[in-house]
Amino acid sequence: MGDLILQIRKLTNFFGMVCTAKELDLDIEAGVLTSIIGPNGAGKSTLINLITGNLPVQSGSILFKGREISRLPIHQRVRLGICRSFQIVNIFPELTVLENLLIPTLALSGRTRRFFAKIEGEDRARDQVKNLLEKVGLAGVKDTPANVLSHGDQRLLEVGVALAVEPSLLFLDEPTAGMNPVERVKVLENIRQLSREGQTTFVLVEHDMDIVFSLSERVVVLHRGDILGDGTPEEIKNNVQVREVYLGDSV
Amino acid sequence: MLQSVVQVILAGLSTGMFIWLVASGLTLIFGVLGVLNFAHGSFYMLGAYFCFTVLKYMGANFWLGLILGPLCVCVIGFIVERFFLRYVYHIALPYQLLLTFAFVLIFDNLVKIVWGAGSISPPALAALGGSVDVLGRKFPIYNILIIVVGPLVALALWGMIEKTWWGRIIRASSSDREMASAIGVRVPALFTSVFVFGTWLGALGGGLAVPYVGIMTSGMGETIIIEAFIVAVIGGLGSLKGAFVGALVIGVLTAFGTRFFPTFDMFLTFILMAGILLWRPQGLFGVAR
Amino acid sequence: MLLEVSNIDTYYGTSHVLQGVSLAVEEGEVVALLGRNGVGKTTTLRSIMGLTPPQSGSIKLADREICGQPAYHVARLGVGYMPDDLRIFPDLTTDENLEIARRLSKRTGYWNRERVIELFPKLGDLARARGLNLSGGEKKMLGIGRALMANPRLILLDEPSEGLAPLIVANLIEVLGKIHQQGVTILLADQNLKFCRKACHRGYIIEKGTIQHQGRMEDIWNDEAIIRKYLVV
Amino acid sequence: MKLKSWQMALVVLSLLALVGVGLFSGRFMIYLAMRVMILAIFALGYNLLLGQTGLLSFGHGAFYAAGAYGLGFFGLHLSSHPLLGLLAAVVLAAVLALIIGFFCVRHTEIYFAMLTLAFGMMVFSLLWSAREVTGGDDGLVGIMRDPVSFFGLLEIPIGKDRQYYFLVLAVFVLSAWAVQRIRLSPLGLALSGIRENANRAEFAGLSVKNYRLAVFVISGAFAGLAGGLETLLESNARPFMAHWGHSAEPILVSLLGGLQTFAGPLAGSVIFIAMREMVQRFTENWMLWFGIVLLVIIMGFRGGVVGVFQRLIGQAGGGR
Amino acid sequence: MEKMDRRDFLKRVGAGALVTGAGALGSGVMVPTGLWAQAPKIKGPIKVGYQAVLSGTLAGYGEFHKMGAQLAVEEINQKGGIAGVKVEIEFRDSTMKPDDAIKNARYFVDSWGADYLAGVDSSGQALALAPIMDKLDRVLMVTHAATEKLTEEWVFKKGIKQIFRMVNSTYHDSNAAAFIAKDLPALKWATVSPKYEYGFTCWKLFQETLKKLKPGVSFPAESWAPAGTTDFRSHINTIMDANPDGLYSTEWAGELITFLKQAKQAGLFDKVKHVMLPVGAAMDVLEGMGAEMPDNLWISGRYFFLYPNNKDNNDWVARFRKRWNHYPAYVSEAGYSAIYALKAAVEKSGSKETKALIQTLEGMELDTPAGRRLFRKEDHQAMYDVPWGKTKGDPKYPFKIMGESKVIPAKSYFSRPPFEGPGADPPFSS
Repeated sequence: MGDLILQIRKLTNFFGMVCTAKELDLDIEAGVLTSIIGPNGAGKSTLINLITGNLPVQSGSILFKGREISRLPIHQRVRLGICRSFQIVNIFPELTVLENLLIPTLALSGRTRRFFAKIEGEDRARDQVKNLLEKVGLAGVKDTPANVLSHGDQRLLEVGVALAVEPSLLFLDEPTAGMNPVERVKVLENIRQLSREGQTTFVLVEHDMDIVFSLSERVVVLHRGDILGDGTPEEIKNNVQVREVYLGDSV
Repeated sequence: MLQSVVQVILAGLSTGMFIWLVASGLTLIFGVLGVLNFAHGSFYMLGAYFCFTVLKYMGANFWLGLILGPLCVCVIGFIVERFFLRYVYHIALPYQLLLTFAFVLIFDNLVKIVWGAGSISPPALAALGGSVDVLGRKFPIYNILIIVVGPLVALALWGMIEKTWWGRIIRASSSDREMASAIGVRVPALFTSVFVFGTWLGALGGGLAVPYVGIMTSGMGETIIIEAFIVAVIGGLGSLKGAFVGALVIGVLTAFGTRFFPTFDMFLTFILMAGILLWRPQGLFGVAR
Repeated sequence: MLLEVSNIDTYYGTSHVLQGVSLAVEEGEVVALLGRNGVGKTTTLRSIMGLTPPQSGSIKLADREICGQPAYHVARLGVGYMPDDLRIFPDLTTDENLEIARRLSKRTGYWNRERVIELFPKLGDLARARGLNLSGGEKKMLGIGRALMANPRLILLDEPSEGLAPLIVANLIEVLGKIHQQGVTILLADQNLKFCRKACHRGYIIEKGTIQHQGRMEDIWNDEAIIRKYLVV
Repeated sequence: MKLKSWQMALVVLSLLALVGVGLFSGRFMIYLAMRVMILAIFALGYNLLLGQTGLLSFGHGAFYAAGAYGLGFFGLHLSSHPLLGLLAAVVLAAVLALIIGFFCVRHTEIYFAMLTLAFGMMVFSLLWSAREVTGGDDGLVGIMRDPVSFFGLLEIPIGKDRQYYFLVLAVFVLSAWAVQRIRLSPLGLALSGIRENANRAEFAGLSVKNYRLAVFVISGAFAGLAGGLETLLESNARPFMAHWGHSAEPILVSLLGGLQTFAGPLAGSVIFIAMREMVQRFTENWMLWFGIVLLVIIMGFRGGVVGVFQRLIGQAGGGR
Repeated sequence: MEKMDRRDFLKRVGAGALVTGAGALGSGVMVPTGLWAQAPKIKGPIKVGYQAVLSGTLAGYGEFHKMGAQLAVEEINQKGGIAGVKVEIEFRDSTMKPDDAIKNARYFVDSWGADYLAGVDSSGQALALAPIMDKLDRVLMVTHAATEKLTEEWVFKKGIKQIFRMVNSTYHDSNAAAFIAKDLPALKWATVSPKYEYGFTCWKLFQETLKKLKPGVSFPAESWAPAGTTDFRSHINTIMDANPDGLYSTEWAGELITFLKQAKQAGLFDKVKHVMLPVGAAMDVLEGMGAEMPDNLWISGRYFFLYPNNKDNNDWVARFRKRWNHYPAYVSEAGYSAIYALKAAVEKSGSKETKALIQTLEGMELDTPAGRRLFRKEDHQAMYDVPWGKTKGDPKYPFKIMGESKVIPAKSYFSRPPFEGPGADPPFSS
């Protein structure tokens, strides 16, 4: 605990059109389940996009385990151990659940380069996927094409695909949006469990405050590209500024 | 040398303006409907044949033929859009290309059946058949007409898009179909009208082509559509300004290539196309999609 | 009842976004749809507009069924719409953005270019600026103005206060008041409770695709439990 | 993916039919069957790019031509051993695909299509213009089919069409098998992933660009193989092979048969050649009728013939 | 390789002529006679597979092919067929593509059961067909493709005996043109020609021959137009910049019309006084240009309907016009004669077997509308004379015709092959 897995320094140009550019510094500690909250347009998604490589970094630096990654292409960041799930369902729609999970698993071990092997023969990857299926609770639908899953299952799969690359740092962008309560509990249990195992550091972006406060060890509040509050859930709950942000500026 | 260069430039300009006339409709249709209409060359061909037919059988003069001929083609354009193309907007690009390609086959053969297989070579226009002296060499009046008509069409299109009511709706719908419908634009009907208008432009190009090329044949649309495609791509698909500039570039480049690098003139066009696409994938004036 | 939404279910792909949403807006009311991000506010407005047609349920505009009608039809019946991302036509100037909305609707009435500019004097200075060159705030004014140009009976505003500086929000409340005085009914979706309290009569609170609560804005404002549960940290 | 019994039966039946054609059919049938198989090899390889990876190339004629001319040059100047010639065809096509692909794969969709079109037409105009080497529009003519010799120990003659048919059949079966293996390999899965969602594939740790390049080269190699086979069949190579009009053939064939299935390009090739042949027999305006049939297929059978067939089977068998 | 001197050759030709002459004795040309009616009965109909371009911009050529061949078949069948057997003909679209040409030929032979093949428009198609003709083993009577390589390399050198050519080759379009050009007061020659092998070859041969015939000539400019060119403005500029005395162009069909119209507008014919168009006498060009055709251009073709001005030809033109309401194009004549060549060969050999047909056709003389043709034994090229002349108006026709015709005997420019080595190239001084 306490190691800085991610250090963001003087990152600019990362939120929407409304505000002027500011510089942002933020550290993520390894093993600490962190949540990022904030109203619409606060720059949460943009921040994740910058860290994971979806958007090019204009200036500033991002150090991952001490290594500068802000210029690396997405797949190399993924291989270093940074991954994410998306706010809107972002899976391989026409492939089966199993195949959805096989792709990242095989890619991680470089076995997607094998063009003449049978996919049935990829035992190690299949075992890993089997574990993963159990973990996210999709074992029963493994041969179903992803686009006919229920929305909640698709969200589960989304998280599963992100987990499949065995990231050491994982950003989950509203992982429970559109889920029913049962699925929600399942996902949250998973996250809590995995976080405890300590191999993956989770960073959550959520609007459901119940989740945020029950799960997180640290909460960061973003507002217009700035850090408005940073602390334990209790500290944030009692932060007047934060409340203002959510209810609207002093009108 | 000066004489030669001036002549080459003039020749390039007239070639370019010609391609522009065809590429304008193609570009407009792509810009608004997002469809690459391979059959645009067929409308060009049909325009030529209908103009000629009006000319021949109705005893009308060239200008009247040029007005009535393309209107006939518009009816065909309407049928193509309303009953076929409309149903493939939402499906993948290859299917759209294939559908319009099927129309190319059909129209080429229908023309052959209706007008005969041989080339038809209408007599020269009495009024515009002459030439004027440019630096001691004759340059045809009709080509000057084309060099003038090209920018006029561009200007008219620009005016229509920028200044008219219809142009406003087109601009609004091409950038945001959904929002346009949310303020009351009947988008499907608008698309049909734009397609028909694009058809008219292509057919007009065909009508103007006959005195220029001298003949018409049942496959005449196929060469021009490729040139129009290249021009539209270089300029940026959907950008009328781009198509205009692209046509000028290709016209003048081809003329110079033919005159000064005769072995590789064909190669030059495609290397230019590849170069521009590598440098700016969206084309000179295109917007990345 | 000017607008009566009963029990609509709307899907995005497989995502069941609205699960039996019902709400009603009286002629002349200003009604807020409150809720955090991603709870279905935008989808509700889009469903009414006909942009994301519901799979089941009914939407009545002045007792006329409009559920499943194409958007242009709904627009021509007198519903103005401002989406959350505003979607100002980038190739059109400010004037053209306004003009296009007015001419497409066959409705006449109080609202015209002069009146809209009276409401937002800034738009007068920007008459010839293209949509893509406007700032966020300017776009917002234009978005509201464009919705008004059709002389609608009802306007749907998605996140009108989002991203606006406090002073401008205050101004917006004033503007909405003026619009309301001209007899336009307003349904808006927003997260800013303070803004809604001042701008609206009634409010619906939506959460996970269902209406959880409804009441007068003052009552909602005073119900700490509700606020804590649905709106704030 | 296990073959279902009816699929297995279909494969066995097709193979038997193909062997039967070679043994008992008339010469024209044999010839047509060879054209179908060569087109099918072209289309099967191409469909790895279009159907599997979702990239629309309008320049694969260039690789077909590279194979044809590669075999031609190799045969005329180095060795007339047919298998070595085919190897040369494949290698040249793959190298050309690597070079062209390097520039093209960074773009997608229509830009990719247009770039490949431009490069393909460059190859076409080079073949046309470099007359001294390529024979201009006459092409390379008179490439003969020498016997397939195994180190002088064993010689299999392929001079006659019926003999050559079995070489084509063998190459075709090998190619189809190889393509199917690739489709079902981890690489094939990764390619499907890139087609379905390139961004997600990137986040699954795949270098999308490199994988696109790889499949571009693979499909180019199959195009080259088909080009080499055709050159041996018709004993000539011509610039038109690199023309976009020829590049469009595998697209047409894949769409006719169905994009996302293995059998699609096969069925499409049969339909494309057989339908043309049949239409041509009853009318000289075959293009008109061909166009009308295309129209019907696009408007009515959007998943391609195989797709529709599968749906029927699926319904008959009660679901997927 | 068997060597043969000129005298030998002439002797054989003479012998062939005698035999054929005997066959035709006492009968009207082309009219079936009773002489072969007693010949052993040939089984079944005689099937002719004819391919020509029937789609695309050149589809008109295919139609003209068809008119000629169809007319011949109708005439023959009306009079009882060939040696009592009906002739069947099937047409296929060659699309100008070599692979389609091959497919058509294979279809005709292997599927439809053709006894005889004819047609073929482009050189590329002819060359693509050449290597498979011995396997298909049917006579292929080429009626349009002009490449000299077909007869020179494939028939003469490689011995593909199934190929015959009914019409003139590039030698006529180039060498004969040079023979005309040498007498013209022009020293500087330029060309605008098709950017493919046909155009390249003709220009090269024209230059070589003319240089030998008239050592002072120079060739200051050449410009090449790809197939499908609709705009010759830059090409015309190239020529005018070079300021030549003479222009030689092997443009043909629609592109020639376009070129002529645009060149006229640009005043090219005011500056360049001597213009030679080896395929300018094609009917589609003459009719297409109509009154706009400039006067005094040298034109020729594979056949021109006013030559030879004898009863046979004039009757044929009349029959053709009656049947089709068209003047016959050169491909019509070639198509027509190709069928009559088959008739003559079958009737003479009494068989429709390819081997017999080849033997009979080799060295055969045949009276055709274009005049008497001799199929040279060595390269299977039909030798016949085609006139050159200058365009001029004639009130009898709505288009310009060839006036002041000048005939260069075919054998004077057509000698290579079989005569290789020194002296085989024109000028072929005897």
